[in-house]
Amino acid sequence: MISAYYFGAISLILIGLYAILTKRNLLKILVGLSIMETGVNLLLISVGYVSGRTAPILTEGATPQTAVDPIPQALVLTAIVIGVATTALALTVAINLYEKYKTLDIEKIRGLRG
Amino acid sequence: MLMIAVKAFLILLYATFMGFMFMGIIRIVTARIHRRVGPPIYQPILDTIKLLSKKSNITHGLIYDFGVIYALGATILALMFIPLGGVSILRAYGDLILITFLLEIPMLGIMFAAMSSGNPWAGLGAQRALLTLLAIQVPLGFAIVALAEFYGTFSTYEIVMAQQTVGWSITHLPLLLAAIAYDIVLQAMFGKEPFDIMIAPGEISLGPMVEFGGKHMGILQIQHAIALFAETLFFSNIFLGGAVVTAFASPILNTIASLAVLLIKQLAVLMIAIFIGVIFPRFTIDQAARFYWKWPTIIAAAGAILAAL
Amino acid sequence: MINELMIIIFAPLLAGVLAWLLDIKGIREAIGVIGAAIPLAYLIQAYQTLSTQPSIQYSIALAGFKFEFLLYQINWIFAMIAGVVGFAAVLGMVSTAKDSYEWLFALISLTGVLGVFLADDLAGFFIFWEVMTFASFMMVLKYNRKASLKYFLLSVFGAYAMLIAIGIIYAKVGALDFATIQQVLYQDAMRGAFGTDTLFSRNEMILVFGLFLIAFGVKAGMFPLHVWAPDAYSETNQSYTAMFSGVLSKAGVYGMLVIYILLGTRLMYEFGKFGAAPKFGYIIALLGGLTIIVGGLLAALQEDIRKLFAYSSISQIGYILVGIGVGTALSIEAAIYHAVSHALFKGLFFLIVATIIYRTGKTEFKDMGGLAEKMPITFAMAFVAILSLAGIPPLVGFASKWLLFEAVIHENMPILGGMIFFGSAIGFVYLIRFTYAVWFGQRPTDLDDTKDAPLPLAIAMGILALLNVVFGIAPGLVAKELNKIFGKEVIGGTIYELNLGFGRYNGLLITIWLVVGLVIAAIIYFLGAKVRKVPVTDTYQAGNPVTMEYNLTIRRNFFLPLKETLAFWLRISFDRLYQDIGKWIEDLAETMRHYIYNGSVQAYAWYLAIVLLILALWGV
Amino acid sequence: MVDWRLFEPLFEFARKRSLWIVAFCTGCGGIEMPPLMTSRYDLERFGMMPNPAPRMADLFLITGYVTPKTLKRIIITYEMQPDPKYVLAHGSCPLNGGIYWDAYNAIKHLDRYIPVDVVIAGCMPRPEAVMDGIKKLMEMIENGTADGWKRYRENYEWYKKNQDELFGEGWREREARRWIPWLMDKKKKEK
Amino acid sequence: MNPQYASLLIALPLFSAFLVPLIKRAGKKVILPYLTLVTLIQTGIAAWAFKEVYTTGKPIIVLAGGFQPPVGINLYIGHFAALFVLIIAVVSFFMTVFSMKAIDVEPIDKYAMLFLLLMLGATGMIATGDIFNLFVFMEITAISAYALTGYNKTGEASEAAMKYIILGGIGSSFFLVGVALLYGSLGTLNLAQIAMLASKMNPTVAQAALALLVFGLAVEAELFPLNAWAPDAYQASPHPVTVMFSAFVVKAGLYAMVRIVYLFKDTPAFMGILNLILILGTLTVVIGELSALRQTNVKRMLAYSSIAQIGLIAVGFGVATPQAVDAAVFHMVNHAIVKALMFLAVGYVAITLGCPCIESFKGLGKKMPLTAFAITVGAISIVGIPLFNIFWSKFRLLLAALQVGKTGIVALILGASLVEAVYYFRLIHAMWFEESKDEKVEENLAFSIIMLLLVALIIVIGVYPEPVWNLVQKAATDLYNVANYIKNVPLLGVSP
Repeated sequence: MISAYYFGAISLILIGLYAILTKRNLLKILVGLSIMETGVNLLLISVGYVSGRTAPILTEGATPQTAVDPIPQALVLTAIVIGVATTALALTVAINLYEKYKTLDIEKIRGLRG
Repeated sequence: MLMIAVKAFLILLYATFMGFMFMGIIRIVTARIHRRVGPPIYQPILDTIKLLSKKSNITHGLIYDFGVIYALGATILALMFIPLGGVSILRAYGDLILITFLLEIPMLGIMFAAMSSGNPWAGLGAQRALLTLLAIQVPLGFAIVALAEFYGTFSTYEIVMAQQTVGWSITHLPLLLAAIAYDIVLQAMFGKEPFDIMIAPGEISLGPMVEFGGKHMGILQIQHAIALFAETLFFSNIFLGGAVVTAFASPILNTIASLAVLLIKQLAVLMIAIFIGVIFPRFTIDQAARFYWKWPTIIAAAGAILAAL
Repeated sequence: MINELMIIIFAPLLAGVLAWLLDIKGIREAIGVIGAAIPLAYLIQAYQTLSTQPSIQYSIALAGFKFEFLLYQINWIFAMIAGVVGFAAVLGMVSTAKDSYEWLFALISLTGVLGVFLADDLAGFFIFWEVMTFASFMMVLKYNRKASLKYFLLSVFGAYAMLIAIGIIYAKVGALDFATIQQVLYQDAMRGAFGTDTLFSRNEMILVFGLFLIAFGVKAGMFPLHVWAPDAYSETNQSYTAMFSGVLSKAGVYGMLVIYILLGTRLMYEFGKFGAAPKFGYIIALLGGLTIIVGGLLAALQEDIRKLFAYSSISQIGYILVGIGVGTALSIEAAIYHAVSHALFKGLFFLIVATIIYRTGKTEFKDMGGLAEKMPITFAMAFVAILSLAGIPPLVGFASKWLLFEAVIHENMPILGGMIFFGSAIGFVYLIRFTYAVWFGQRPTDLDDTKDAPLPLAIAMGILALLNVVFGIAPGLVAKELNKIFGKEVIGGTIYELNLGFGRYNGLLITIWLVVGLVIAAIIYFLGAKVRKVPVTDTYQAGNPVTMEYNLTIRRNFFLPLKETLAFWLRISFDRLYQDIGKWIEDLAETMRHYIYNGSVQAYAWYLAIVLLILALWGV
Repeated sequence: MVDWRLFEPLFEFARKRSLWIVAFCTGCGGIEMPPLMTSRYDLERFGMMPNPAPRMADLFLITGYVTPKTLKRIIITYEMQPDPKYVLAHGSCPLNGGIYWDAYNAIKHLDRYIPVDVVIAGCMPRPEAVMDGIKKLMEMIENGTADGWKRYRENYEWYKKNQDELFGEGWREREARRWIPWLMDKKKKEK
Repeated sequence: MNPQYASLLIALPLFSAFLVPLIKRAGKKVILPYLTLVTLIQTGIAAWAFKEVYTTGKPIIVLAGGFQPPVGINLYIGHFAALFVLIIAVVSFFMTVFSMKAIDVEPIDKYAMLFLLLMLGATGMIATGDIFNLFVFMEITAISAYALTGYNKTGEASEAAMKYIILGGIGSSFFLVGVALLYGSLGTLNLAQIAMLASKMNPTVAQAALALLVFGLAVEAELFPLNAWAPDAYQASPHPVTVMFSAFVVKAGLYAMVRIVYLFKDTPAFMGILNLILILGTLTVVIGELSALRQTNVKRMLAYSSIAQIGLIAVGFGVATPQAVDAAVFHMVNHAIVKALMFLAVGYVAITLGCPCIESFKGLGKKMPLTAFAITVGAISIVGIPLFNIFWSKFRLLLAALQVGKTGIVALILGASLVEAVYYFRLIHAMWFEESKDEKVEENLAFSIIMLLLVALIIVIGVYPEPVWNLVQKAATDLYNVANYIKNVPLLGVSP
C-alpha cells in the first residue's frame, strides 16, 4: 500500500521534470516545477506515514501510538510555504520577462549566453 | 729569455720567408698550369716591399689600422703554438682547439678593418667570408674531434709524437676520413677556388680587401704568408706525422732535417690545394655551404664516430 | 632571525618596494643600487665564511612549510653571478629606467633569482622561481603584451611542470628539503641495484625527469622551448635584460644542476650511461646542442639588435646545457665556468645595447651604423664583449669555451663536438653582423650628435668588461672556485694556466705573445709612410662619386645567402606551432562556451537531468 | 729613425717589378688585355697583375677613348690610388682623340686632366707595342722619370682648373647627387 | 557572556529585516545607514563569537528553545562556522557601504530586506546543525538570491533570475528528496546524529541519499554542469550582490555539501561521492577557466573565474586528506577576500564608467589608479603568484592532491590556471598599458579604504600567512574531524 504513495510521488516528480525539460512555454515550466515540488512533498509525507494511523493532532483519543510521525508533516508545511514563495517570485519574474521580451517562449529568452 | 727571443725571431723569419715562397710557388705553379712562364718565385716579396714603401696611405679610422695589426699579431701568435720540428717555443701549450681558434681569429681582424672602411663591397665580402667560415666549421670541427678522440689528447705536440710510433694519422681509417675533410676545408682557409667567392675580384672588387692599400695591404701580405705557412704546418703536423728527426748527432742538423721534412709535407699539402684551385670554378656562397654541409661533413662525422668507437 | 642569507635574499625586495613607494627621482635610484649592492657585499663576505665552514644555513617556517636556505660552493658561484651582473644591471638601470615600476620588479626578480639559488628545499625553490618569473614578466608586460604573455605562459607552464614533479617527489619521499630527497633517492638507487623494489617506478622517474627538464628548459631557453626568449629579452628595458639573460636564464641552468644533485644517482641507475655521459644527461646535452645551432642561426638572421642578442643568449645557454649534460666533473665545471662567462659577456652586451638604444633611440640595424667614432668608450666595451663571446683568447669567453670543448670531446662525443664547433663559428657570424651594422660603415646623418654612454652605464659596463679581461688572463681564479665544488683538483694548473692533463691553456702566455705579435705588427705599421684619414664617402665605388645620401652599408638581410640556404628549415617554426596551439585552444574554448552556456534554461535543466541520470546509473 | 733613402733602389726595383694594374677597359683596347695576360705574352713574368681595386694598384691603364662621363670616374679612381702611381694611356684616342678627333663628346687630351706617364700610339696598338710601353715605363720608374703622381700633386691647381672647365665647379658633388632622385624613387617602388 | 547569545547571529538579521518597513517610514535615506548599522552589529557579534570559539577552543552550541538535540534544533558554531560567519558579516558590512553608491533602483527597502535575508540564510547554512534547518536556510538564501538577482528589473536581470529559479528549484527539490530518504532510513534530522548512525545505514539508500543531497547542493555550489545559472546571475545582479554571491553564498552551499558528505565518512558510499566531487570540481575548473578566456564583459569573466576557483576548492574537499581540507578551507578564505575585492572594484568601475565591459578598463590605471591597483593585486593573487595570499592555498592544495596521486587532475587544473593567467594579464595590460582618452576620476574615499584594506589583507596573508594559516587549520579540523563534531553536540540520550 505504501509503495503506491511512493510511486505516486515519484511519478509526480518525473512528470514535473518532464514538463521542465520539454515544454517551451515558461509558465508550463513553472507549473512543472510546482508539480515536482508537490511530488517531493508527497514523498516526504509518505516517509512518515504509518498505515492505519491518524493525523498527529492532539485530540481526544489520539496518542503517540495512534498518530503518524509528525515531523515530516511539519517539514512539508515548511516546504509548501517555501514552494509557494518560490512560485510567487517566479511568476513575478515571468511577468517582468514578458514585459521585456514580449514572449514566454524559453528558447527566445536567451539574452545572457556564452 | 734572450734565447727564446732569438728563437722566436728566427722562427718568424723562417715562416715569413717560407710563406712568401709558398705564395710564389702558388703563382708559378698556377702559371705553369696555364702554360705561362709566371713570375719569379720571390715576386710576393717584391710586392710586399712595394706595398710597404708606398708614399701615401689612407685610413678609415683607428679600427682600420688596428684590425690589420691585430690580424698579423694573431697570426704570429698562432704560429708560435704550432710545433715546428724541434724548435717551436710554445708547443707544450699547442692545444688543438686553441690553434684552430687562433688560425681563425686573424680573419676577425681583417673583417674588422674591412668593415670599418664602410665600403659596401667590403661588407659583402665580409658576409661571404663569414658564411664560408660557418660552412667549413662543421667538417673542421668533426675532423678535430676525430683527432682528439683518436689520440685521447689535445696537445698537437703529443699527437706528433704519437704518430712517430703508430704511424701517420692518415694511415688510420678514421683519421684518413678526417684528413680528407680537413683538406677540403683547407681549400677555403687558403681562399682558393672553388671557395674564394668572398674575394671575387670581378664581382665585388676583392671583397674585404677592396679598401686596403699601401702598408695595410703590405702587412696583410705578410700575414697571408705566415698564415699559409702555419696552416700547412698544422696540417702536416696533425695528419702527416710532423717531423721528429733524431738521425743526426748534432741537434742543429736534426732541426734542419726536420724542417726539410716538414717543408716537403707542407709543399705536398700546398700542391693539392693549388691543383684543386686551378682546375675548379667558383661555388656561390650557398652552394659552398650546401657542399660543406653535405659531403665533407658526412666524411668527417664518419671519421669522428669511427674514432670514438 | 636575521641572518646574512636572509639579508642577501630580501634586501633587493625591500629596496624595490621602498623605491616604488617613495618614487622620488634620485632617491629611488640610490635605494635600488644599494639594494643590489648589499647582497653582493654579503656574498663577498660569505666567501670568507665559506673558507672556514662548508656552508651557511638559514631556515624559516611559514604556512606549514619549513623553508631552508643553504649557501655552499655551487650556489655561491651562481649567487655571485647574480650579485655581480645584477649590480651592474641595476647600475645601468639608473640611466635607462623610466619609472619606479621598473625598479620594483627588477629588484624583486633579483630577489627571486637569489632565492632560487640559495633555496635548499623544493618549496622555497618553487616559490622564488615563481617570484622571479612573475617579476620579470611584469618587466616585459610594460613593453609588450604579446611577448610577455608568451613568456609568462611558457614559464608558468614550466613552473607547473616543476610543481607536479615536486608533488610526485613529495608524495613518495614525504619531505621537500634537498638533503632528504637526495638521500632517499640515493638509497632508492641502491635498493634498485640490489634488486629490491624501488620507491619510484621507471615511468615515474621518466615523468619526474621530463617535467623537470621542461621546467628548467623553459627558463634556460632550451630548444624547443626557447620561443619566448627572443621576444621577452628584446621587449624590455635593455639594462634589465642584462640581468634577465645574464642571471635569470642561469636559474634554468642551476635547475639542471639540481636535477643532478637530487635525482642524479637514481636516474643514472634507471637509464644507465651513454658513453661517459649518463643517458638522461645526454638528452639534455643533445637538446643543448640543438639550442646552440638553432639559436645561433636565428641570431644571424635577425634585423633587430635586441633580438640578435636574445637569440645569441639562447645559443650560449646551449653550451652550458651541453656541458651539464655530459655530466663528468670536468664538463660540469666547464658548464658552470661558461655560465659565469656568459653572464659576464652577455650582461655586458645587453648593457651596450641599452646604451645604444638610450642614446640613439633606434633598435634596428637598418637605422644604425658608424657609431664607433661617436661612442668610443661603448665601442671599447663592445670590442671586449665581442672578443669574449666569439671566444677569442685571451678573454674569458675563450677560457670557458675551451674547457667545454675539451670536456665534451674528451668524453668521445663526436656529435656534440661537431655541434659546439658549429656554434662557435655561428657566434662569429652574428657578432660580425652586429659589429658591422652598428659600429662600422656609414653613419646615418641623424646620429651625428650621438653622445657616449652615461656615467652609470659606463661604470656598469666597465665592471663587467674588466672581469671579462681578468678572468680571461687568469682563468685559474675561477677554476680554483670550481674545483671546490667537487673538493678535488678537476682542473689543474696555476692561476694563469688550466691544465687538464690532455690539454693546456695559459691565459697569461697567450696575452704576452699576442702583445709580442701586435708589437711586431705595429713596428712594421709605423715604419710605413704616414696615413691620411678619409671619409666614408671616399671609398671605391667603381669610380662613382657618392654622398652621405647614398646607402653604403648592407642594412637589411645581411646574411641573405644563409637564409636562402636554410630556407627549408626556416619554415619550421616552433613559435608558430605554439601560437597555433594557443589559438586552437582559444577557439575551442569559445566554441565550447557557446555550446554549453547557450542561454537556454531548458538546456541547463537538461544538464541537471543528465547528471541525475548519470548519478542513477552510477549508483546502480 | 732608419734612413730609408738607403733602401730607395730596392724600393724602385720592387715598384718596377711589381706593377699592379687597375684597368679602365672601355673601347677597343680592352680586347688587347686578355692576350697580354694569358700564355702568349704573359705579363705576369714582370710581376704585373690585374687588380680590381685602385687602392692597391700602381698602374692605371687607360685602354681606349675617354668621354666626359668616363673621365669623371677616371679622375676619381686615379685620386684613390696611393702614391707612387703611374698612368699608361693606350692607343691614340686618349692621346689626341684618334678617330674621334672631331667628336663632340670625346676627350681629346687626357693629359690635360690627369698626368700620363707613357702613351702608346696606334689604333689599336698591338700587344707587342703595349709591352714595349710597359718596358718603357719600367725604365722610367727605375730612373725616376715616371713622376706623373708628383706632377699631379704639384700642379693640382692646373689640373683642377682644366677639370672644372670641362665639368663645371663642384662636379663631384653634382654627379653624386644626380642619381639620388632616381634612387629614392626606386626605394619607394620597392616599398 | 553566555554563549547562547550567539543565536543573535540568526535572530538579528531576521528581526532587522522585518523592521525595514517600519524604518522606511522615517524616510528612504535612512534605510541604507540602517542596513550598515545592522551589519556592523552583526560583525560585532560574529567577532565576539569568533573570539569566543578560538580562545576557548570549544564550539558554541546554541540550543533553540533549550531543547537538546535531536529533539530541538541546534546551531553549531565551531571553528569553521565562527570564521565564516565573521567573513560573511564583514563582507556584508562592506557591501552595505558599497550599496550606498551602487544601488539606485527602487524599492530600496526591499533591497535592504533581501540583503539581510541573504546574509541570514548564508549564516544559517553555515551555523545550523540540522539538515532540514539547513534546507530552510538554503531556501531563504536562494529565494532572496533569486529576488536580488532580478532586482534591477531589466530584461537580463529577470532572465537570470528565472534561470536561477528554475535550476535552483530543481536542485532544492531533489535535495529535499535526499532529506526524505535520510529521514526515512535514520529517523533523525540532526547532523551529528546522522553522522553517528551513518555507518549503520543501508549502503544503497545512503548512497542514493548522499547523491541527491550533493546534487541539490552542487546547484548552489556552482559545480559544473549544474552551474549554468551562475554566470548569468553574477552578471545581471547588482554589484554588491555579486560580491556576496561569490564571497559567501556559494561557499555556504559548498560548505553544506562537504559537511554532509563528511558525515558519511565511514560508509562505503563515501569514496564514490568523493570521486564524484573530484570529477565535478575538476570539470568546473577547466570549463570555468576556458569559458572566461575570451569574455569581453569583465564581470562575467570574473564570474567564470569565481566558478573555477570554487571548483578548485571542491577538488580540495574531494581529495579529503587533512592537508587537502586545510588547503581548501584556506582557499575558501583567500578566495572570499580576493573575489570580494575584485567584484567590488569591478562593480565600482562599472558604476563610475557605465559598464563592466573591457572598454571601460582600458587605461584604467590613469583614470582610477587606486581601483586599478586593487584589481591588479587581486588578479595577480588569483593567478597564484607568491607573496600574495592565494598562492599559498593553491600551492598547498595542489601538493595535497599530488600527495594522494591525483596527478592527472592536478595537471588539468594547472592547465586551466595557465588559461586564467592569460585573461587576467590581458586585463592588467588593458588597465595599465593601453591608452584611453577619458580623464581621471575622483575615487570615493570609503571604497578606497575598503579596497586598500582588502589589498593589505591579501598582501599580509601572502607575505606572512602564519596567523591565518593557524586559524584555517583549526577550522578545517572542525570540518574534517567528524568524531569530534559528534562529541561536541550534546545529543539527548548519548553520553558524551
